[in-house]
Amino acid sequence: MSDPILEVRGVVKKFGALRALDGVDLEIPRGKITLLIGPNGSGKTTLMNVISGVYTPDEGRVILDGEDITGLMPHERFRKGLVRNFQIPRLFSGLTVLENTAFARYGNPGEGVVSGVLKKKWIGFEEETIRRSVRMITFTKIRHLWDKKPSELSGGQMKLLEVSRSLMPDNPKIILMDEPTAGVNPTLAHEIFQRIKQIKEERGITFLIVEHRLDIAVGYVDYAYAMAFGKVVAHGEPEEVLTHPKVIESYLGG
Amino acid sequence: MALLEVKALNAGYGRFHILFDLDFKVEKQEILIIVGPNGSGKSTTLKAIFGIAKVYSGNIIYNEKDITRLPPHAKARIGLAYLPQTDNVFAELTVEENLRMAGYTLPPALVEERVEKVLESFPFLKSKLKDKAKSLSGGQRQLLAMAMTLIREPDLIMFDEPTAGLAPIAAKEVVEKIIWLRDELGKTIILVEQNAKLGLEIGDNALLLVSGRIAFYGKAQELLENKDLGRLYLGLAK
Amino acid sequence: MVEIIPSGVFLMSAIAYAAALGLLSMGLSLTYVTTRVANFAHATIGMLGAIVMLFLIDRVYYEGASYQLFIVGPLLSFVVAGVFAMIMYLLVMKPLQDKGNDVIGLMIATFAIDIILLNILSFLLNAMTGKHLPKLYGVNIGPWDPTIQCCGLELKASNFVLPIAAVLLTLIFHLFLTKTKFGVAMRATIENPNLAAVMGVNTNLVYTVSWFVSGALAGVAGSLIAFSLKDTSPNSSALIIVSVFAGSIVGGLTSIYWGLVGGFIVGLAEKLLTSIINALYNGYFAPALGLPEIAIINYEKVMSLGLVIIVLLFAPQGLAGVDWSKLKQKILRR
Amino acid sequence: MEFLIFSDTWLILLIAYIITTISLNLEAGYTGIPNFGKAVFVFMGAWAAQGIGIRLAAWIVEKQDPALAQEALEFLKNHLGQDYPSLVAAAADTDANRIVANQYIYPFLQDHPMIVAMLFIAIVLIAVGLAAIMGLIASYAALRLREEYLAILLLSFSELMVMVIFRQTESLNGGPKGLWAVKFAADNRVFAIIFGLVVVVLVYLYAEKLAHSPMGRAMRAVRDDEIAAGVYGRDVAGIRLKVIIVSSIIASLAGLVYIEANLAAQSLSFDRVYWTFFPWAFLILGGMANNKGAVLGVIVFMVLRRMIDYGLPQLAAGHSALIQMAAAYLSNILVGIIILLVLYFRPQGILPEKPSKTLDFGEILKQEEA
Repeated sequence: MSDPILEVRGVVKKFGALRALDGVDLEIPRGKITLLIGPNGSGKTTLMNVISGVYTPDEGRVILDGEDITGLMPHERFRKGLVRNFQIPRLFSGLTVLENTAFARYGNPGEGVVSGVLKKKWIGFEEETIRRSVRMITFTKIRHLWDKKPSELSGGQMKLLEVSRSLMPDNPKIILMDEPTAGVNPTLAHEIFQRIKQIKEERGITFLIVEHRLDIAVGYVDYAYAMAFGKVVAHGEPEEVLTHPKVIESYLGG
Repeated sequence: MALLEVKALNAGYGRFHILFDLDFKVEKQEILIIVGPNGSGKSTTLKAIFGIAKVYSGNIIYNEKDITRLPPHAKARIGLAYLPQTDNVFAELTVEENLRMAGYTLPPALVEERVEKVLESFPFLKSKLKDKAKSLSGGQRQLLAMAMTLIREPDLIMFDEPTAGLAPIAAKEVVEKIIWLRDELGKTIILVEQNAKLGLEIGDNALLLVSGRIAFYGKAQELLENKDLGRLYLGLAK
Repeated sequence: MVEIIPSGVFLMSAIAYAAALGLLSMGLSLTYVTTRVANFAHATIGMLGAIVMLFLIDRVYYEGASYQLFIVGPLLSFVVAGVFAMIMYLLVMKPLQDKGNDVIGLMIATFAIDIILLNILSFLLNAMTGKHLPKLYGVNIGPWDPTIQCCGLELKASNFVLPIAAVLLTLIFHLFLTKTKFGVAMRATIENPNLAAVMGVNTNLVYTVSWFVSGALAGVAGSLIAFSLKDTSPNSSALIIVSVFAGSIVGGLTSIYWGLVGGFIVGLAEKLLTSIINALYNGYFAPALGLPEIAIINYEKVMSLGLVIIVLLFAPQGLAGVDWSKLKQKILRR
Repeated sequence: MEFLIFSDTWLILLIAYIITTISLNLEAGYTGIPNFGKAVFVFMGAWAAQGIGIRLAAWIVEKQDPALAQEALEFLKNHLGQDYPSLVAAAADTDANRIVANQYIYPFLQDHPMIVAMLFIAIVLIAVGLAAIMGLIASYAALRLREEYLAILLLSFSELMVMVIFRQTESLNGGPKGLWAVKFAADNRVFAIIFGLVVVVLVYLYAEKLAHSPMGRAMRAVRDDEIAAGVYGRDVAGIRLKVIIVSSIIASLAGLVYIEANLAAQSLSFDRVYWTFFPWAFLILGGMANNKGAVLGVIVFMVLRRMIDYGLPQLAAGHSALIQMAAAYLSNILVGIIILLVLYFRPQGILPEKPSKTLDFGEILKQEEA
């Protein structure tokens, strides 16, 4: 493939004797939505964690836009343009819905022990951030909950907040989404995918999405990867991958 | 009369509603296999029956008694057993200590007897009695967990993906033991299995869950022969 | 010529101190692995043992050194401190835990209990008059520690009894954990409380017992170490608690046996290592290099902190987290 | 009602505690760093005025007024029989320190207001610098350890620094007795109160502004989930480091206020009970991650304690010596019991945490609707 935005080369991640990732190679096409599927325990979430820097791989490299980011910390990867969200929402329990969303926009000049008290320095940026957050949670239909803490939300609403957050950063190159529509009703799930498609087209942002609700996702994605037992078993056009015998076999068992 | 009957079961964790209106029965001495894509609620079904997940509505009838609201340890006492997928043995304890722990509530003499009996069915454990459970392989651990369950001689055993992460040979051994439980010991079994083909081949009845709802319920053989199984299993069913 | 190798008597006292720390650290690790409480009151609970000794001397054994004291004292301390720790768990720690307090909240609570206990004890000792002793607060009970002739050395009885008590208690505790049904259940609960509960283990009882054992071990250590303290006032716990935590952290905080080892190592380091370094520095380096003399012997607590820092830097899980079989392989290959 | 008459000693302690508790709140309440070694950071401020400050003042006297210095040394020789090589050496010695400070340094400083002003600035800078260095050391551990390990490590660290190094090494801070600190005004208590009040106001305003800034939000985010904060681009280690250093600096000012009020205090007074456990107790009582709560916690606690300390002896007066003695110990016992009760009945404190609103969010919501 020519000019992928994200490459994963020969990544191995072991947990004790278990090889959760057993030599994974991926090339995520630039400006497209790529779907990543696979049965339970096939290593998808582990892969997400390796790409975003939460785990360090035992072997292999992660390359973002031609630059090797394998050794970088999660926050350094973010600053290179890599955004991710979490399968099980990791929300800030002390912050409200609006604050959780606002925090996701990086680069606030008021985030310093000195600059924090100089309101003039950050008020402009902050106001824009809050406005954007309001628009974002309006879109994800959790606006009425803006003043609530995560502990007061339902599972689906937490997921929507997680999605709102991941769409906040300014100019990401790629956004990794781990099951963005789990627990969300079908209508809203479609709307989320429509929005993702719209963002892709308008801003040229690449998406890599893990999703189990294939019936919903399949209509929006451009490319697909399938994993099983810590390895990539198929990749290509979505329909092609979903009907690939190896993929079906991996889901049904040998 | 069915040994276990689940009626209009709605369950989940806290506010996470996962299972919707499940209805099914398990007859004595049968294997019910539960299959379905990730996150479809297979494990939750077992946990709801055993009382670990939260039941919002519906009924669970066991031996003609409504046991919906019974706490887990009370269910264990009337003959139900549940084997979690992971952490189902004490890794830091020896095999012998694990077996004795399994009979913690039984009188000591009975424990001796049952341990003897179980060791005859799982002869490989005899040579490993003094080894810590963490030195066992994944398959051996599943078999140890199974042996521990048998110490209490339950009637209904629920397995949560016992073959997950096992090498094919080890998985085969575990499955053979499950068949043996039904055929030789007359146990009733509910098996959640990720390897659908393997599971459906040994199951009497099958339950296919998609997004917490029943997409198929009937003879396992029938589901195995279903041409659309692949699509169903990938969650593309409408 | 400066003595570098410490004398037999000093060596024995160092081993005794290390054994006491070992018992204390083991108990601290025990309540941590079972109930996730890092107990700041642990050393003060140990001082209950010292106070038991004080009372025994005042009421019963005032007349002179008695070997009986070294059997009755530790046994009584075992019960008194154990019961106190158990009550502390049932009355305070468990309710707080059930209310959902986190690790830090529980730590603060043990801090509070420490203050309460210290002040109650100080008050009682100040308020009460001894039967034979002129006062009870700030007494040095060293004179009641008989001297034993052994291997050509004049050893203090407490220095002799402490290591023996430590070995015995550890052995008994080990047998309890491996040979009795309840002991096995205790280990099972430490590893996986949910699974143990499913098997029918009353985990609350396990936790309560672990607090009793933890306090009891501390009581024995406190009762015997009391003879080497300048005075038996409860405030002496402040000098010990840092070393106890150091021992547990060196051991890894997650393993009872390694807690014992950690405490022992910290104890030896504080006494022996400081004395050796002191002798080396003031005997050789300082005169040779024209440096001023420094009473390094006063810095024994620096040694324990130093050990903690080294361990946390190189093995954050403590000695318990070190993969010894791998290490052995590595060493043997070379 | 005599117990409601609050002494200046009480007021100064209140001020120093408020400063310390606000500083602890920035770390523990907002950022989730369980600093159980607060005492050592407070101590740095005292040490700057004691062990370091008095030497600096003696050195200035020697440079500015050699005759006076000579006179002092001779006086010491005649009265103590000690021959000191310099006034600095004499000022740092436990035996001579009191005489040098009271008879020579204080009168000299009183005659030289400019020098006092410069000395004051220098000592504040030293306190801040020392605290920052300590903070840097502490943060090295804070970035790597789980909370309970960190708490234990910082506690040990603080105990050792205060107890061992500064108690046993006479040369550093005068050993068990402690050295007399530099005195900046004729009435050092009034000076300490004014200086303390200024610091309290500034520190409170700072902490409030910070809490309601994007930084405050980032601190809470780091506290709630450091992995998620890192994934959203925040340098978690950097944020913790900054907060620890700022808090350490603030805490050192509390120590400076306290030592200026008392002038002489042994290093041992900065122990884990009074300068670590008490600030934690205030914070838990008042409410974590709430600056108003932190201040309120100190005030409520200190008033209660005052009433106990004064009320109980009054109640006990006339009774047996035993009851009078019990009253003295009861104060600390009650403090412990209050903590336990708060943890049980109101773990969130009197004033629970509030959202860290940077702007009027409701207003923006309304505007966006339009």
